[in-house]
Amino acid sequence: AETPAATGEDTSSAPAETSTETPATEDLFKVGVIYIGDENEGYTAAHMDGIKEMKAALGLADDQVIEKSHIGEDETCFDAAVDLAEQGCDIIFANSFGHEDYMIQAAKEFPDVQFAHATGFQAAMSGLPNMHNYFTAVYESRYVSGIVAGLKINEMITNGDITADEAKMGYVGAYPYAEVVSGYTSFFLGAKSVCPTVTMEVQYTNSWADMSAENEVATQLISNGAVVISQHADTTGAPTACEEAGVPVVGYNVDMISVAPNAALTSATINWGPYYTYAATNAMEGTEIATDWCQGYVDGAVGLSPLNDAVIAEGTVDAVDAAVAGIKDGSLKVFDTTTFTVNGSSIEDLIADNADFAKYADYVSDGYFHESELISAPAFDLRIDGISELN
Amino acid sequence: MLNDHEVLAKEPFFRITKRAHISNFKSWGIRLIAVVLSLIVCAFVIMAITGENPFNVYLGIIDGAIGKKRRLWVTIRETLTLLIIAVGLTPAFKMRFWNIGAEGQVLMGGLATAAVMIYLGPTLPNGIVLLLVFMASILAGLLWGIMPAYFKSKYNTNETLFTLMLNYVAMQIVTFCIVFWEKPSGSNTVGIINGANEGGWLPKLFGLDYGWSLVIVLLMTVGMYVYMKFSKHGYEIAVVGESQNTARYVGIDVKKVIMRTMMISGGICGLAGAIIVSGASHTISTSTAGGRGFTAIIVAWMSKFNPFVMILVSAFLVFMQQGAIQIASQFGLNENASDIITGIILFFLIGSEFFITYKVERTRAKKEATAK
Amino acid sequence: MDSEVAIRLQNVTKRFGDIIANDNVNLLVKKGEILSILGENGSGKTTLMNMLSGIYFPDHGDITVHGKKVTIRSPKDAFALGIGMIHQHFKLIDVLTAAENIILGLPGHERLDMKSIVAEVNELVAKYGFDLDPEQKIYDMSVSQKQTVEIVKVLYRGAEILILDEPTAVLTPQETSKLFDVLRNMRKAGKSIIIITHKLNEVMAISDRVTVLRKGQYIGSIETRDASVEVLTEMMVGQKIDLEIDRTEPMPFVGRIEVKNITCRNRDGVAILKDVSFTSSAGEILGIAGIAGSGQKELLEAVAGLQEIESGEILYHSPEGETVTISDMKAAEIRDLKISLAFVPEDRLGMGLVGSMDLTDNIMLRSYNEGKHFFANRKNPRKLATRIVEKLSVVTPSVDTPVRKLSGGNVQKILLGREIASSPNVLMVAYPVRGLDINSSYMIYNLLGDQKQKGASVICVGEDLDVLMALCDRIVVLSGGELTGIVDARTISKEDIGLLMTSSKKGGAQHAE
Amino acid sequence: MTILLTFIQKAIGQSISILFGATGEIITEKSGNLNLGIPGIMYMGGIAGLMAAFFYERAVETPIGFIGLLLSFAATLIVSALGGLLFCFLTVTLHANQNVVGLSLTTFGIGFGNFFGGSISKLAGGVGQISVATTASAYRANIPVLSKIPVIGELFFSYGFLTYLSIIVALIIGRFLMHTRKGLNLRSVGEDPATADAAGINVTRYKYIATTVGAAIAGLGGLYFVMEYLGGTWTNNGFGDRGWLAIALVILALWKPLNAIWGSLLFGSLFILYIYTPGLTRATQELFKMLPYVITIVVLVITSKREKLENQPPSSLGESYYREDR
Ligand SMILES: Nc1ncnc2c1ncn2[C@@H]1O[C@H](COP(=O)(O)OP(=O)(O)OP(=O)(O)O)[C@@H](O)[C@H]1O
Ligand SMILES: Nc1ncnc2c1ncn2[C@@H]1O[C@H](COP(=O)(O)OP(=O)(O)OP(=O)(O)O)[C@@H](O)[C@H]1O
Ligand SMILES: [Mg+2]
Ligand SMILES: [Mg+2]
Repeated sequence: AETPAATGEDTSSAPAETSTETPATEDLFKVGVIYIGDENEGYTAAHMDGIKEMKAALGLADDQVIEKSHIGEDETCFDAAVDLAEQGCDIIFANSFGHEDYMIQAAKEFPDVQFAHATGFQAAMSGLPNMHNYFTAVYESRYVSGIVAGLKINEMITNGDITADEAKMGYVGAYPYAEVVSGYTSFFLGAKSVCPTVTMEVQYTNSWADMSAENEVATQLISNGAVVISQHADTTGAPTACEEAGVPVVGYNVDMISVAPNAALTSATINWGPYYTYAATNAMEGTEIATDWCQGYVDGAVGLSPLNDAVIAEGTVDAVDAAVAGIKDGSLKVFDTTTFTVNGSSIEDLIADNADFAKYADYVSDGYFHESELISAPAFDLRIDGISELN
Repeated sequence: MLNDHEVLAKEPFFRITKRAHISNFKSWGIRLIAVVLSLIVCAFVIMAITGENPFNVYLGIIDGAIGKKRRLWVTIRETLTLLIIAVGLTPAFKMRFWNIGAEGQVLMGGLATAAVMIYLGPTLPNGIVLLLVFMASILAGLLWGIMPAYFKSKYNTNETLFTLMLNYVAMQIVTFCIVFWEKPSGSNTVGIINGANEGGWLPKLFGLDYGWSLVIVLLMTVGMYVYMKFSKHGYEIAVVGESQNTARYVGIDVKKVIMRTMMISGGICGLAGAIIVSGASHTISTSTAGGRGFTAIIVAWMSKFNPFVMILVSAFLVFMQQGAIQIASQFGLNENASDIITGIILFFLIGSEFFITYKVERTRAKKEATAK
Repeated sequence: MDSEVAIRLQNVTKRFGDIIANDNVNLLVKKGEILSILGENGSGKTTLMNMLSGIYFPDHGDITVHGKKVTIRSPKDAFALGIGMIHQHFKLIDVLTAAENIILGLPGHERLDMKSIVAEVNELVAKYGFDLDPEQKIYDMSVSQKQTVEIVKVLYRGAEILILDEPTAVLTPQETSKLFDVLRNMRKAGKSIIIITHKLNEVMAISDRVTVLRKGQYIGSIETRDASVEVLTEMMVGQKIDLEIDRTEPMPFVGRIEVKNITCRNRDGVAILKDVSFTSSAGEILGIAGIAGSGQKELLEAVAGLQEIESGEILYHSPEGETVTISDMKAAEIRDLKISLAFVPEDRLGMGLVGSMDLTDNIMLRSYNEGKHFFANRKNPRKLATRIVEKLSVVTPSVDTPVRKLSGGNVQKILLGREIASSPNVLMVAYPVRGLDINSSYMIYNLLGDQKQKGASVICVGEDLDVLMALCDRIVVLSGGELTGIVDARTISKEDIGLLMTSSKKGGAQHAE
Repeated sequence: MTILLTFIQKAIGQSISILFGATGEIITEKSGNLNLGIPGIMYMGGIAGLMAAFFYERAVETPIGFIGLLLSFAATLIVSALGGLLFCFLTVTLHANQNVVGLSLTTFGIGFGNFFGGSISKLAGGVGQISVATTASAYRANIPVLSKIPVIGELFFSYGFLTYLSIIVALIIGRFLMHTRKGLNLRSVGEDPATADAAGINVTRYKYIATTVGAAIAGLGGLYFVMEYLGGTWTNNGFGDRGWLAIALVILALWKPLNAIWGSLLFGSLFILYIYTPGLTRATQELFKMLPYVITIVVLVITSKREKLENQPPSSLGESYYREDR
């Protein structure tokens, strides 16, 4: 779909330039990474850990990995990608959704360099052999963290702190985006698998990282009656609010025990190391990299941060182990279509009867929703019963 | 009352007097000394926080800013963007209208550009789209400039606060629009607009990616210099800025001048939004202006509102920023550290102006010499 | 002998860049005397006094106070030495009350007890017979009230040595004589007083001795009783000069500006002009007299299109015989009509000129908008500026110097030169010689006379009745915004004008048309 | 009822930082110094307090909250005062342009905060691991008995001491400015330094002290945010644009600390109103977030129609003073 003239010109001139400008280090294998944030921001920090793991696994020297942080989702991403390519990088990663268009631009200009983009969805569509997408099945660990939350609620019910009808959770979401919807639904389903009466309210902050807004939204959800909070937003804002209010919280990306010692249960985490190791190895050896890559517990790409013994309910450890084992051996499907309904109907019925839901037909089979299997980016954006979005 | 003998005892060590004149050679020499001193101080800071050899860090900054052809062009592109905003701010500040709303004006210009690109870019011929882009962006920035100007001229409403608040309003409007423009839904990302047909993109000029930006911004810079220095408007702006009373006395319509000037100032800042969106990023987000509206104030003031000096000052600041990206990546020196370094260099440069305007003399020595 | 000396300055020098403001100046002030310092504009009087009051620090030279060598680094040091100064330009904070201004910077109970402070001030005010409300805000005050605050401020501090830099420039004769009474009282109390003034009659009236400066240098001192106006001018200027205003006969009465029953209000809604009517004639100088704040400023501004008029109208009868109602017009429209109305406002740098702009750009203020060109033409204004500098012998390094840097007399010459350059049919001037030295003043009088002879209708607001009576043909007297009389300047007595200036009713006013 | 209560409590929580900033800037501006570096100084103050508490809690085995509190409080005051001192040195002593210095100081200060925030975060074991729980709980400790009273207690007595301090400081500064000699002198310095100077007031000293004290007060706004609001953690840029809002509030409050109290409350509540307003969509919510700014503009326009001289900025604001200048 791209204008052939423009791309043709670019691709013909670029390699000549690169080869003349970086002759000395040409033969050295190099990895370039583009981060939206830096080590002080949970999401990017997780990616940096993954890169470190890859570097160790491949035995790369310091100057073989070039990282650029604070790269915005605009032309600076293109500048960064091109600069990394010109520095002789063989594979370039970028970690933020908005980087994708610029990565594709750069991929066209440097066909010999591999470009891999996290959370994106256009690699397959772009038709570029050197453009790849990757993500992790973090919904799996969210589901397991949901179990931790559900058991905690059960404990509250048994202790008589709340009635079964008051089992309401609150969820601090960033945007009403498939990645978030998929995440909170799996969290909810996990909780519901142990506490059937549970309901959940979701409020969006409209920002990936806004500490104050996350704090305020969590507080609001709590005063609205939420007895457990979870989040899909990148700061410690919600846990700090929960710590103050004394409400258990499930975090994201970052171990929250130090900021919320009396409230944090655990956090759903992503381990990007497996992918980075996989992609870099293939790039080094010149073998094919999957256009879409998305793995979970099986590859060790997702998990939970340490459980907070001071807060979790009894039996949590065992329940977590059992669930993880089930996910690994395939006996437990997170988006099992028998466990949820949409507007009172099962998703299968809706796909059959309602034209609006026909688009999900490709995803639903064998009794579950095949999340992240067609493309790596999350696709589950159904609003299921029991969860209400406040905004 | 102090007693007399206390008064007798005191004798100042230094005396500060205003210089009558100073040669260019001397004044640039003083600035150079300031830069060198600041680099020495920064060297200690760098060593303290990283243990790196500061020379390597300085080389890294140079390499990052101009080390490669492409890096040089990025530096030029960013300089142009900062420059045009500073140029836009010039008439407002000359008029003593404290327009700290460039950020919002740029953002509104960018937003208008994005809107034209999204709604008309795919259908109309590119020439027409670009024309509309320029008109819309200028109009949007102008609107953001004229609002505080209107209330300033009518009710003497404080423009500092007004323009500052409009920055945030612009930010919210952009967020609001993104809800409708984002792709895919819920992602809060507009992505590259018209990536396929490049509708509304500034094309290359003389084979240069940023050729048009270069031409437009330099034209604006020269134009602003001429406008301020030689036009009747420029003269009126200066008079209004110095004394509204005098302006009224000679029959200048002060309200009209305030409004007109802020239309120009806001319009140019809006155009800067088009230069960013249509000329480089091809997307819109709340960080499209990226703080340049504030940095440009530093540029304008440090240049004493001379558009040609602004080229130098904005190039310097961008040079440091681009260099910072490189040293962050090369030495793992967090980019925030570069803000500290830039801050230190700025403090020295700002401080050095004192020694250009004033002379410091030791009094003691002088006294003894004259004592008989 | 030495114990009688309050202040002695020896070989004091002060430079500003290339300018030597004071060059090895010597000065002596005795206890219990009033010393006048006399000199042309820019001769260094203010600079010298500022070194006593701690504003400037001398480059070299010695200052001795009561026999002790001292270093005065700041006004605080000066206060400690009992030196208080009333500056040429008021040093008052507009948004504060008189009492607050008076206690500024003074030690005392940290908690402000305004009640007792006001009482103290009132006591002082009563003692010297001032008229002052300590709780009035400065911005609500007339210039003479502000002057009073300045004086009370210094008295409140208990200064032993009082410096007054042109205190009478803005005062009416009545106010001046009241001030002089106060100064004599203070002299009686043993205080030393230095007074700077350009008005030689005042020098003669108040001082015991006179010290003269010329071009930054000390020329000499003379006992006042041995001095005369002629002697002093010669010391000051370096040559004999003619101090006569040669007044020509006015042209036959031809109405030019006709003011009909105008009433104006200020921002607070107080009527500042009440039903004022008069007609100015071509070829005459029409004086406007009145105590400060009687509506003179508003009257001129109303004619110039700068003041909202509530009722009444102002007509302009052109030499060609047309009549235009200019009271409906804005300043710009009046300018566009080529009525050729020139106006020299009271506030020279705040209204008539732009201080930071150079001579050329200031000359351009009137004419920049001529022609349809987008660009401003600086060639002609530059030529004109050069011509004005030459013709009026303006002291300036060049036409590229900011006017702020010029001395008061030179600033006024530039302003007047510009306004006259357009050969106006109507020339309005407010306090044209305020703060100017005697030489400059007479030059200005002659310029006004020239305009009159060219057939311009000159309207001149002034405070010095002697000058008004010598310069003008007729005098309009205002009192509290009302017109109390239009008199023939050649026949009226000073006392009669004084009466009209303070009378509140129109009754009995003489009209001379 | 509980929701309304939470809303009010959180609105107060949002307002305190801004109030500290505004009070600090008011006393600064009253000296004629327009310190646009306040946003940066508030970052510096915040991180300094956090670092002091962090290193203290790391250094001792069983940290005592009160000592952590004292140390961090002192660190904040010192570092933010140094920021003010730097501003003064450049603008007062070296006569540099206040706009340029202020904006540069803001760049510097935010960089400073984020840099050291990142650094101690690394020491703490990574992102989100900074925690000074002991010190923070000392900051969060509320009035023992009174806070337990239903509603009234929660509404008035459930805050840490910085909340009360912010109001007390605003009241004291307000009284200081209007009812003391030094306050009078300070105001005159801001109105017309030449006049103040001629009256024997040490203009330089007043400017230095007011600006430095103002910066220290503003720094407490950063400390409040880090300690009481966040409970002793840090996120880069987490403080956001509160410093700019503080500067805005100064103008809105007509340079009167008392007005700043209710003004900051207005800001604070409008700031989070969207979260508590039901039925908003994501798009309309974004429009709602405009409220604090739009209402500020409206209030500004309405109040500016009454052109009282006392309500104008200090006349010499933003200008440097050199005694021998004309
Ligand atoms: N602040 C200043 N900076 C630079 N030069 C100054 C300053 N003040 C005075 N001068 C210079 O000093 C000289 C004397 O000025 P001064 O004000 O003392 O004159 P003056 O005798 O008081 O004049 P006038 O009668 O007009 O008040 C002037 O020529 C001027 O050039
Ligand atoms: N900032 C300055 N720089 C250089 N010269 C100055 C400056 N200010 C004043 N002068 C000089 O001071 C002299 C007059 O001083 P000053 O300003 O006291 O006169 P003035 O007060 O304006 O006159 P007057 O009070 O009689 O109307 C002029 O010759 C002028 O050149
Ligand atoms: Mg003088
Ligand atoms: Mg003078």
